[in-house]
Amino acid sequence: MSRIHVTTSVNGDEVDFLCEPDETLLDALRNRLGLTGSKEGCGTGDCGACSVTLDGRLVCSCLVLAAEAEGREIATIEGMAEGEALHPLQKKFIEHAALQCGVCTPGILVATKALLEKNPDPSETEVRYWLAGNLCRCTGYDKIIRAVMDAAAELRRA
Amino acid sequence: MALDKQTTAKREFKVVGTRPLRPDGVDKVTGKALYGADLTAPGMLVGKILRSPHPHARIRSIDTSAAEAAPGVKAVITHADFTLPDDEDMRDILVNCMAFNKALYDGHAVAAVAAISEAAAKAALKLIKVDYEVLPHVTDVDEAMKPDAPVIERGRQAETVGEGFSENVTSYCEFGHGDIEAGFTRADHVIERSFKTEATHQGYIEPHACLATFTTDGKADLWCCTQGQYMVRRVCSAIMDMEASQLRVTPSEIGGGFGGKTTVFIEPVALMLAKKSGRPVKIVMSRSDVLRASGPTCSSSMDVRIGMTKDGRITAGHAKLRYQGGAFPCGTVEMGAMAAFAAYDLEAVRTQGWNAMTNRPKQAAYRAPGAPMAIYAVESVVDELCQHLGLDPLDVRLKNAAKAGTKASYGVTFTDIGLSACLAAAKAHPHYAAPLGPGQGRGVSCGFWFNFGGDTCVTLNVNMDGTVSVTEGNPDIGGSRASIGMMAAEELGVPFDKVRTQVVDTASLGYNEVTDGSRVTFAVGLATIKAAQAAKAEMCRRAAMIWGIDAEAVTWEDGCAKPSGPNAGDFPPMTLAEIAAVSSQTGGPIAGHHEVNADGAGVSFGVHLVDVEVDPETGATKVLRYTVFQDAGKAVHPDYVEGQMQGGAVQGIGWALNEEYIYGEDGRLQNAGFLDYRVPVASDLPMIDTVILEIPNPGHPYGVRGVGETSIVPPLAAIANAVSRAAGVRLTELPMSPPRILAALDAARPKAAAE
Amino acid sequence: MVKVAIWGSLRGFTEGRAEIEVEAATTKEMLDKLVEAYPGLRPQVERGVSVAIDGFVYKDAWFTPIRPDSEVVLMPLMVGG
Amino acid sequence: MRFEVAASVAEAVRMLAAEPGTTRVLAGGTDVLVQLRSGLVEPDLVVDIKRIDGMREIRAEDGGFRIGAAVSGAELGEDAGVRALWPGVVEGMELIGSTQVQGRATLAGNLCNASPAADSVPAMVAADAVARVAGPAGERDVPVAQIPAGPGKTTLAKGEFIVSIFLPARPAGSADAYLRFIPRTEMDIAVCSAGVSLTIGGDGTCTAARVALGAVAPTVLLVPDAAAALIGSKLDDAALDALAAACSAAAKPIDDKRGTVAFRKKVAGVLARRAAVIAAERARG
Repeated sequence: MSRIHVTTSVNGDEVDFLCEPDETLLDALRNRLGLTGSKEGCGTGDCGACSVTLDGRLVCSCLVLAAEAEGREIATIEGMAEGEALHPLQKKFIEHAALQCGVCTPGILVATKALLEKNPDPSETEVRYWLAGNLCRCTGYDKIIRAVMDAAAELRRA
Repeated sequence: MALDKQTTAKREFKVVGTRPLRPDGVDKVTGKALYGADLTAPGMLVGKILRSPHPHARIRSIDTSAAEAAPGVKAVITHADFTLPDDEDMRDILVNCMAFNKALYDGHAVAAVAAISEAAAKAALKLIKVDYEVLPHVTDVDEAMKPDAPVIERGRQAETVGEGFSENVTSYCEFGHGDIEAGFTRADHVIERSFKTEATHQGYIEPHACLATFTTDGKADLWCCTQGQYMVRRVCSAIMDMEASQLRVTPSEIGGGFGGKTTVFIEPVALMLAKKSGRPVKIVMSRSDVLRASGPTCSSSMDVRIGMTKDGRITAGHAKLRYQGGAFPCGTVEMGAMAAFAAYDLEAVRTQGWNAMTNRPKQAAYRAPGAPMAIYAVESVVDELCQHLGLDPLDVRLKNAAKAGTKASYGVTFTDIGLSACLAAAKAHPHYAAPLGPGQGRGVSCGFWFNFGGDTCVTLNVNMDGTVSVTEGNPDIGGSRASIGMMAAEELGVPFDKVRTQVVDTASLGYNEVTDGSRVTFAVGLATIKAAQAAKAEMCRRAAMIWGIDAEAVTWEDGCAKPSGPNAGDFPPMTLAEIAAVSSQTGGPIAGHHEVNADGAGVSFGVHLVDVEVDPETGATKVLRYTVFQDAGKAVHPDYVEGQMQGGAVQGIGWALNEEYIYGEDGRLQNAGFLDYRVPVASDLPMIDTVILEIPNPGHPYGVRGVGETSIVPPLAAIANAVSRAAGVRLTELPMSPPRILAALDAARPKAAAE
Repeated sequence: MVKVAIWGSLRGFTEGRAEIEVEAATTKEMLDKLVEAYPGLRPQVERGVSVAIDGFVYKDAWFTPIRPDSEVVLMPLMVGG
Repeated sequence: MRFEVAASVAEAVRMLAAEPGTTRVLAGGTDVLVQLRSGLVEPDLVVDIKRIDGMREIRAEDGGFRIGAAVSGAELGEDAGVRALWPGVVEGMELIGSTQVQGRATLAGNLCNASPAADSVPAMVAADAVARVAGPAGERDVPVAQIPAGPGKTTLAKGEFIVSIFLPARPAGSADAYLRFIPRTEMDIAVCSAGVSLTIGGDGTCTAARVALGAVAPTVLLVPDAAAALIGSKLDDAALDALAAACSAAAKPIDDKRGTVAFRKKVAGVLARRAAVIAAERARG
């Protein structure tokens, strides 16, 4: 298998890497670019821990080939805070104790940010259905939903 | 400290009971926190494990020559690379990590490779030739107990097991007191029912992962996600036949465990590959590996018989519990048998339990291991008796509730416990009075867990700038850095943000038991408080030196050393920071330590209340409203106590409704992925309301009880009772998946029409 | 003398007794005396037991003092999640 | 495995036809990547068709809509025109997987994966949708129902792939609906499902209907008896009961980890009935 040279944009930075033809975007992010914030919980698109956006669209990076990223724009959890300033969602997750072990948190934050960009005033039900593909085993989702609703309200005020 | 129990006197807290931001929060919301699979090492190889496709097969031979010769392959191992340890428990763990003479379940590891890439490792696995002689298998607990069942391993039966069982039955236990037959005679109504529950998995989102390095002089380093780095060191050093001091285990951040990371599955394999290849080796389990070959719960088959008088007094209870724990002996049914009737004050009670081996993965702990199934069965029968006799289910539970002075079915007399308080709170809660719509039902259930303490070792260093570093040895699985730091701040009288809590590797502290048994906030908290007390005593001594008075004449108050009274002298108080600043001049660094095998973990009770709606045409269940009542002793950080209550409740909801291990006729696991192993998703659930009760545990200086496990116990019966009331038919098998509910409804329909 | 409560399935090794009296001031002494008096209990004690004294559970703690009036209950070794 | 990006339909066909080994077309990839990673399929060549002109377009055509093979569920759901004309097809597509999967998964991919439980297919079959297939012999139009040949198998020949799905025009008073049964509220594969498309005349009589069931046979099942139960009726209880009975009778499911024969037969009828009621409400506006 000959490797493929991919040039792409990650969190606004142009990057390039060599990957195997059957390598996933998740593996390339983690192993080629050192961006280990995206996690693999299942590798089959069932848990959402690897969520990133690809040209602004929320996807599971485990279900994208790294080679497909050529010329695209990728955003990961590592690009969510601006320097030392956390995104309001990140702050609200800490304030509401919306994480226990924290391993699903990056994916949930990326997914939620995509939701609020599309729908700044979601209902609780809309948040729950949007996040149905992000499994959390620790919290029972309660505090996550509260954090999202509170962050959405704050973002609407801003 | 056996006879030196703590005071239960109410005390005012400054830090404990508040809700500060968790110290590891920023790392975890920015993706910086490093979990098991997130570390790499120069020259690292990829480790992969070959797993048996057969549920039960003799391994005639394994030919690894082609794999060894494949490009990029640096090491291939099988059982032949390991020596069986003498200790039986260690032997079982090793044989579970790498099959010896037989593959014992679908997914059992039989060989492993380390190669320079994922692709090379995968290709090499295909070149390993295993010659299997496939044997008859058994995966169901009742089948496995029959005398003619295929035997997993001979010679494992304890002397307690009677005649007439297969050798798969490894142990038998019995608890209770009183004359149950006399009790049943006194009852106005007796109900006996049989129940089955399927195995579930802890379902942590982070698969097991580790990175091992081994140097030629026999030192090794292991990075892994675990609930206990000291356990990993103890087990792996025994398996690798090395001295514990030569193996340093560093715990990564842990992406959930719930008991499933209290043992090892891949760590010895990675160590052996690293040793053989001379290179660092990383192994990360796939989700399918996790489900097939880590440690799910026991499945169970149970008979419960309970008698009750017309006015709701339970006259006798009898439970027979049969658990299968996979291909090795386990001691889980004992805990179920002890917990089954713990919520009740009974004159006559008997519980019997049998553990059996099957061709399934070796069970591991899962939140209150053994208790949820047993209590599900008991609480279902209690509910049915309430229905039959027209009694309020909370009134009946209040009437029979265990309380201080109750002799539990397992022989112990309870001290202060919070069950009645939980039941009364549930009774008074608006949820219990809320009206129900058509097709809806309300369920209640009690839950119980023992809680443990165990070996704990904490160091607390007072830094010269007046800050405090707490060094502890239990991975932070749900906010314990915060609660431990809060207890240190409370005891020292300093603000929480002056304390930083670190979870360290095995070289940095003495043995700490795994993060299990709801022990961390209790036991590590206790050791932290004692370490802080030692540091305070030292700081008082330093102040006394500075003031030129006796150390006994100095006390610690509000974060300061003060003369204990007018006779001691007239000196302005010295703050912790002031004493720390001159520590070098007054004798050197100031620290406190505490090492203990902690006892005094108070038992924990909870009560859950749930409303559901059942679709009579499809058998689908919707959870409408859920409220958890639980005694926390003292909630150190209420947010994370609520988090434990909510998370446990939702895991229990999954167990009750949709989660199950499904084995085919061929003995293979049919649903080894999150697609068909169905954990609850956000849209399945309502908010999970919580009511924390605080009945102080006399065994802890602040009254803390463990809260991590009890919350998974009541949901099974609470949901079953709600579904059974909504559907008008009693469900006795978990999970109550839609096909099961619909079948029960259809079976009941003609009967109902005929009546 | 302390009275030690034995769980049901061990009574086959204690001549049916649910409670055994032994002369012991610590948990270790108590376990040693039990095994001495009823050798059938040895396999279980070696596999591991917990001891509850006045409602608190002790695991592998040899020198926990026992008062003559203490409630002492033998329990299987337990693990948590 | 080789990975190639096709710039045109012709190039994609050439690549697929020239490869002697196993090939896979990559649109959304939500099934292909799962198969690839589990080792279920080891393709020699994967051809990405997303960069071919028109593949990600939805075009109005003859009063209906032509949907490019790489249009994702999320993009389809955002198209007000398709949603208004074929709400049932859109809701079927939108039920597939999570929000993340919706960002990638496609109608054509869902069809070619050839799962009997595919969520978009019963609605497409009820809609009498037509797949446009490109291949070495040029392009041909094939009714969607004829694409799957059995679980995991299609009728597509070597070098062929679907370039678009056509959802036809329909008369006034028409609508469709799709319902599936899953144990959870999201993220599951359908245990059984039903798509109903119907037209209601001015007097409230059903003048046309197509009813298709998922996950009750090796391929999606069109049930003419069920449609006949509706046509000519005013969708009263008797007609709906007959519809449900016809669906339960037509269903030939299996017992598996997701459901039982009895459950699937019964619930197929329940879902068809409920879907017909929804479709009728929509048709009546």
